[in-house]
Amino acid sequence: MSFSQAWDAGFRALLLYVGIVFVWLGLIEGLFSSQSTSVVVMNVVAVAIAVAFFLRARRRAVAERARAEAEVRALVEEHI
Amino acid sequence: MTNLLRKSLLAAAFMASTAPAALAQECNDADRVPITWSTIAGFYTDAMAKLVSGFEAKHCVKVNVVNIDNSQLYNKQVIEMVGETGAYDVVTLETSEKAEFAENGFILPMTDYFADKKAQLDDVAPTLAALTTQYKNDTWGLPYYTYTAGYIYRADLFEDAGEKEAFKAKYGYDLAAPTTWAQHRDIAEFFTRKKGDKLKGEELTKDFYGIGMMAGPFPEIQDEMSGVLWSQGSDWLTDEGKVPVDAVEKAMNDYLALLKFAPPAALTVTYDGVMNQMKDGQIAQTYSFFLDQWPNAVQTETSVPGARMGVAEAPEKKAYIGGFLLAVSASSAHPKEAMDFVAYIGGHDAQAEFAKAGGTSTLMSVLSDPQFADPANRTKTGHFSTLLTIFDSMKGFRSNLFDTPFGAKIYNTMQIPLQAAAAGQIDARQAAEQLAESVDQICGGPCPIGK
Amino acid sequence: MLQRDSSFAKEALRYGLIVLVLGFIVFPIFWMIVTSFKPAADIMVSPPRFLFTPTLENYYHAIYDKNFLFYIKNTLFISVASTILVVVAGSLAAYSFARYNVGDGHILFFILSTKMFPAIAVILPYFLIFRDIGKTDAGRFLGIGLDQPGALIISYTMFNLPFAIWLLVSFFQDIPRELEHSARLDGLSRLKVLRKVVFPLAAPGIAVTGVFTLIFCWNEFLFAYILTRKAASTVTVGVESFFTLQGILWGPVAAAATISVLPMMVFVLAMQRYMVRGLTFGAVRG
Amino acid sequence: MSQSLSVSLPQQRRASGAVISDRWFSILLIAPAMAVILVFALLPLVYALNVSFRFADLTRGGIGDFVGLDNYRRVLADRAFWASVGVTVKFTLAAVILEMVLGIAIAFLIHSATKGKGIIRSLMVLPLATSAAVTGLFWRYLYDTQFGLINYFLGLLHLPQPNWLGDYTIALWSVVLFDVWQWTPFVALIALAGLQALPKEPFEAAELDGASTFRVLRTLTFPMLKPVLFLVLVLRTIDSVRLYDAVAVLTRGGPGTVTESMTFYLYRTGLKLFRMDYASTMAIFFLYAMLVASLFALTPLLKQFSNRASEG
Repeated sequence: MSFSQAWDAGFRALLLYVGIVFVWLGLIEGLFSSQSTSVVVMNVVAVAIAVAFFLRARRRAVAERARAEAEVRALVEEHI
Repeated sequence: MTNLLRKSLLAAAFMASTAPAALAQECNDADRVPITWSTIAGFYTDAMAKLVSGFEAKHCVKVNVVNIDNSQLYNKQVIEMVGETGAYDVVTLETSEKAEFAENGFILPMTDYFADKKAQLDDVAPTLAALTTQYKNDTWGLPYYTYTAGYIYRADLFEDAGEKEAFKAKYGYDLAAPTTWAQHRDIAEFFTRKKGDKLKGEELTKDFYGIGMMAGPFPEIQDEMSGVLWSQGSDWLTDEGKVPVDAVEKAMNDYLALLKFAPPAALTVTYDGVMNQMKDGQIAQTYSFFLDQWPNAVQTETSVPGARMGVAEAPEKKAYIGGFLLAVSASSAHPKEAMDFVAYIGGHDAQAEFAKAGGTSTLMSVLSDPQFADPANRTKTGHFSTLLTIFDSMKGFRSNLFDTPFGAKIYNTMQIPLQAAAAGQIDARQAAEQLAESVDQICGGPCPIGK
Repeated sequence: MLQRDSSFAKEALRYGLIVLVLGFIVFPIFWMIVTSFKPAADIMVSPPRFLFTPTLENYYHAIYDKNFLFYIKNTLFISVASTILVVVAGSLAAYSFARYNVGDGHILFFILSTKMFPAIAVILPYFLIFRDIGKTDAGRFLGIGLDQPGALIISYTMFNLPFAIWLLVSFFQDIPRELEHSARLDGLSRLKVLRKVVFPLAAPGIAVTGVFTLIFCWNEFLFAYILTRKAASTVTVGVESFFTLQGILWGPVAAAATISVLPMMVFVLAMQRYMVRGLTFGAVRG
Repeated sequence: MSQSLSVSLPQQRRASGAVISDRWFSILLIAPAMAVILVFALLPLVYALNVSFRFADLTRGGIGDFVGLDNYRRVLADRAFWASVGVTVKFTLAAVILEMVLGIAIAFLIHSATKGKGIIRSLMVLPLATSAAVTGLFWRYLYDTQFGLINYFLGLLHLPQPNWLGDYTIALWSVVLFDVWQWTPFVALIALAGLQALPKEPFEAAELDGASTFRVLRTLTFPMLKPVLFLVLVLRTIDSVRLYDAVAVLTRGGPGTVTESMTFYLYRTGLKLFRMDYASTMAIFFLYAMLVASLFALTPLLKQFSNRASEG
């Protein structure tokens, strides 16, 4: 995974995290009796989802890179 | 007010303003202490320039006047206060803003400054002084201009024999300046005519309306409604710091009943719009309206043939008491000079000069000065005697709106629900409830009232 | 495309529509200019007056009593300075993005996203920043502080850079690299290539960017209003000084507005021919 | 973001033995712009973020205690905030769609005009050169029910005379109309420039093939204009969402709050009530929404930029 891709995925993961916080505060928090519990659970959920998103992006990037390298290798071999 | 008392006041005021004259005999321009006064744009600019140079002649001070649009004055001043920039030495405050500036330490109390100038302080119309200069037992400056509300109407219509007769026939009492809100409504209804109908026996070439109102997106709608609310014995805030929903609803309903007789532009304009309608011969009377606009209103007599303007106390003898307070910023680098300036502008000489230019003075000695009662000065100061009556009728009046440090914020917000009701989007009850809710939000609960 | 089957009626219809559209576009400005020549008594009247004795009173009031040319002078200085800064800094950065792809698009995205933060939310921090800069020696020396032109110039530069860079990137991408390569092979340094080859070729784009920046600076109100008091006030703030306690002085406002709009109109009209090519933002390629 | 495999192209290009590498040169080029942007974009953002987690009534002691997420909770539960979001969305949709459709239509109208294109274009530029704060004032005058020209003409034609800015059902559309007046020429001019820049050959070929006008539009003109139209669309949308001047001068959010856009509400909260905590929190919501939207809207554009940049 290149730095550029990591940056991109990281930025999206951050937006995802913030988005989950907003949605949680607006819609879900009312279901909790204690605000502090809600905040803890919210953070756990948001971090988990954001990290999962990042990892998925990373796996994809790695796979894509491998595929591209394989293609290049194939091309190079063909030429030889 | 007796003649004797007036003379002694004059003498005291004169002494107060001439005392420092000797100090400024030798003053180089380079030595002048700079002070800045933030005030309303286009505010009797010529007269003010003269007053300022009068002050500079007596004090080794250079006064820099910054003109700001009235609707932006509040936030611009607050920003400079919050930033403690010291950019404005003398600030100009609306009645509802005084408590906030005083409570938060933006302006300096002038109680000590006036300790030996009591006569000058006592010359300020007491009703006005109570509302504009006093907060928590301190004096915070001097008002230099009042836009206290009254009632302005087309006297020529009220004196027309045909109209009088028709009115009497329809309502069973004589047509005259109204003393109750019910009469006021009748008059508004009576004078509302369509194009082609007759007014004063002449055919109208355009629609004519019974009343001009200021229900546009500006705070003036609450100034209009204040008189009605106060004449019910209520206020915008109870002593507990809550909005009295029932009373506001009632005042709102009265307002809506009148709005039927106002031109449609009432929903978009403020006082200048009403004055334009008056000068164009479209309306017969105002609601509770700022009397300082009298010199403006009188121009109707030249723009509408046969028109003659009348001014009276508002119905039920209650109306908005407004004045621009001059106060000294806490971040001022030269508070002493700034206070001298406040005392000078709010003092007798400057105020008399100001009144000659058409400004509405705040001093008893000026308002009651016989030269301003002279019919020759009617187009500029014809409303002074009415003002004296209003101050007299409302003696001892206080409003909690002017005594809460949240007054300015409430004042800047309350037009929203009121205007929504005026436009017909919500009803009077909803407006009152929304007002209560937003006031509660602004104060974070009941509003503190500092007496 | 449609010309081939145009009959006279069709052409008449077309010009009829064009006149209608132009009427709609021009009329409000026309009415503003008409108002500026009206005596006070002829403005707020119903029915509206189309015939009146023109007067220069309003211009006299605006220029002499209100010293409106002072605001024009301030605005001119601030707008031109900001525009130059924006065009120079923006062109350099845009060229870098276009040719070297610095930051792989992320920096460009970041730059664009700064335009998304509402101006009203940054105005108070700006006020505090410039207050503090103004207290330093450097601030005093450079004229960067509250009520000084530097504060507005920096603000406007900041607010226009993202837009400017965005527009310019596509123009620079349109310039064939081969030209630069051959210039480099001829022994010109990179900066010389920029000055002698790239910028002249991107001139229409730079012109359009400059025009938009200048218009924005000229017409900006909020920052001018908060960050200045008097000495550095611009025209949009100056117009407010006609909102008096006796009401809006429509005649003088119209005169002031006409004066303040005039330089922009003349400028835009002068640039108009030049702008046509630039207005496609390099986005249409044959 | 970049899909290209940046293999070893840079080395090849460093042919002419420069003092500094391409990489440093490119960084130096963006340095001046970045310096300004970093300081004056990040500082306010940091300030806003900080304040959004605190109590901050500027008139009462400035920035106060840490309050956690309370401001966010309060803004999310604030009906006035959501109402202002609704107003902004309504305004943006209406104004942008109208401006795009009318602008493109006008561009076609003018494009095939044979004479006077120069003067037409010159007149079209005029609204762009004026500030909303100033011309808005004259629109208020035109809209006035007692003195305005619009209702005067409607009256002559015996048409209904609406209370443009006072009737709560149409006030927002009156603001839209003003915006359309100011910005349609912008769209039209750009679309026109786009039309004029189109290459002639494909159209001549289509004509020879006898393709219908509609088919030419659909298969040739619009696809070729798409990039420039998309750019205009994005520009107009960003500007419309930040609607402030027009509202401030025409209606001040009234009647009631029917024309209170998000930025106007922000102004009222921040500069009238001086609740910087709520104002900053709302600004962050605003920024967030814009970032998410631009991630979708701008990614294609940026991808196009970086692809073209990394093409040899």
